[in-house]
Amino acid sequence: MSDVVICEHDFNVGDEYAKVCAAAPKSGAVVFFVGLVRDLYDPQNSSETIDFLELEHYPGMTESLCQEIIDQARQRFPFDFARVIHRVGRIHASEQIVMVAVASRHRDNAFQASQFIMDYLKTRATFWKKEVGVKGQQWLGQKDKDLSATLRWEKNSTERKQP
Amino acid sequence: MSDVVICEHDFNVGDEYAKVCAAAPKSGAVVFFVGLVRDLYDPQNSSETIDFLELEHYPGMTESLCQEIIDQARQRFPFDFARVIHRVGRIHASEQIVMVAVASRHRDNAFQASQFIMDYLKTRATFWKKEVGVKGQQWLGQKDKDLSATLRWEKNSTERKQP
Amino acid sequence: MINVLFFAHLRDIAGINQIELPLGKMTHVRDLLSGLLPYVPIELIQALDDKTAMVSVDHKYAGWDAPLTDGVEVGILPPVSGG
Amino acid sequence: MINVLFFAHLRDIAGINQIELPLGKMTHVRDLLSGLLPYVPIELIQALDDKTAMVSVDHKYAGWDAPLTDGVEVGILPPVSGG
Repeated sequence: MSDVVICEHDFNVGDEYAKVCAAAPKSGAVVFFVGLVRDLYDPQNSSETIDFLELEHYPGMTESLCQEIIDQARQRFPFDFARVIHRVGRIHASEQIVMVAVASRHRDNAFQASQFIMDYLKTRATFWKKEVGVKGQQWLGQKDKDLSATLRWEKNSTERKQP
Repeated sequence: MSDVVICEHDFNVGDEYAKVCAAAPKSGAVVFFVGLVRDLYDPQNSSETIDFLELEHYPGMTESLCQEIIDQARQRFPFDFARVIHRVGRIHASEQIVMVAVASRHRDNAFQASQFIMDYLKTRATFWKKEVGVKGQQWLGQKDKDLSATLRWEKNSTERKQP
Repeated sequence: MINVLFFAHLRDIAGINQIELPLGKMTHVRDLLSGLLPYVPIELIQALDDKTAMVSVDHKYAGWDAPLTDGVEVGILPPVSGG
Repeated sequence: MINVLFFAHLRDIAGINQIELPLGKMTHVRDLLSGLLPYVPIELIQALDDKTAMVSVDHKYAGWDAPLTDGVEVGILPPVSGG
């Protein structure tokens, strides 16, 4: 089973969970993150609704970046198995867009690695979102919030994550 | 739907995910944590395998503690919906034992709240584990690692979680 | 009456799940250390003395100094190990 | 030849998905700013000048100072917004 899937079709979280458990039979902790399309234009204080997102990516480069992110996460927070699914194409409001799953011996690494992967997916992987709805269409830029989420992993690379 | 379920029977992650999404239609981020029974005696450097855990709890007190933990998490990291399932009774190696799911507008709160809930479940909620296997049976004590995971939420209550 | 419940490891030592006792002259949770003496093995009292055990009154964590009143339910709780 | 691919917002401005160009005298990625000029609207060159755009060479992020060699694939990438 491939660790990275970029696809147009939707995915089933129950099926994916079963695959992750099968791939990591010694794991005691599984963390799943699923991102869904919110129905409002970005910024989220907008009250106008979108119909769908158009997700574009750079085939070949995206897959290798995702694999690189998984490998970096594994070095920092050793785990048994990780899987990333990212949809592309047309994705309607409230549909699933991305999934990150990590299975590890203990829960801390599964939580840390899944956050690390999500933060870098947002800021490194070559995906681009266009919102389409009543207000017309607009390409989304990178969010400062996502950039700073990524930077925190680079500042203190050895410390344990603190509240 | 109740936020807290203490039960003997197993749960289905796919079904639970669907319930959480239905309960939180405005959420853009869902985090699931599932804990599974590892097959080695604690401490995990033991090489002898267990057959099953016997999970006991304090009915009434456990449910209200779990709800209290969810409420505290919600105050610290506002989210749309959270659900905790914890099994009791006999649970065999590699079976599911606990699930924490949190749905929120943005991913950071879902990650933080689910970790907060898990850390406090481990150190506050009135569950007790007994390992049964080739080596006989032993009640598990609290782990220092879990205590310190909880304490980090109490030291810096306002700071953002840092790597 | 007060209702005292024992859990896990400490229930194994007590040899009983629970016991109902008249409140009598007991005013604080710690008075149970002597109040339970006629009904449980001395090993339980020793185990409670080492301070790792926790206590609840009516489903809320309480200290050994908490007041004991008629009708309450007291839980005698080893360190928890769920999750 | 080098193959230049445009994505998202910058593809919309370029009006084309990709273009194949002879390497010619170009030695660094930044030489594409002038090399592309005959084939894309001036607005694209302006958009690339503002430094928020990123560039890849053969599927790896690269700087505008990276060397340009025959046969490579260059990606012209707006700030990413996946996840």
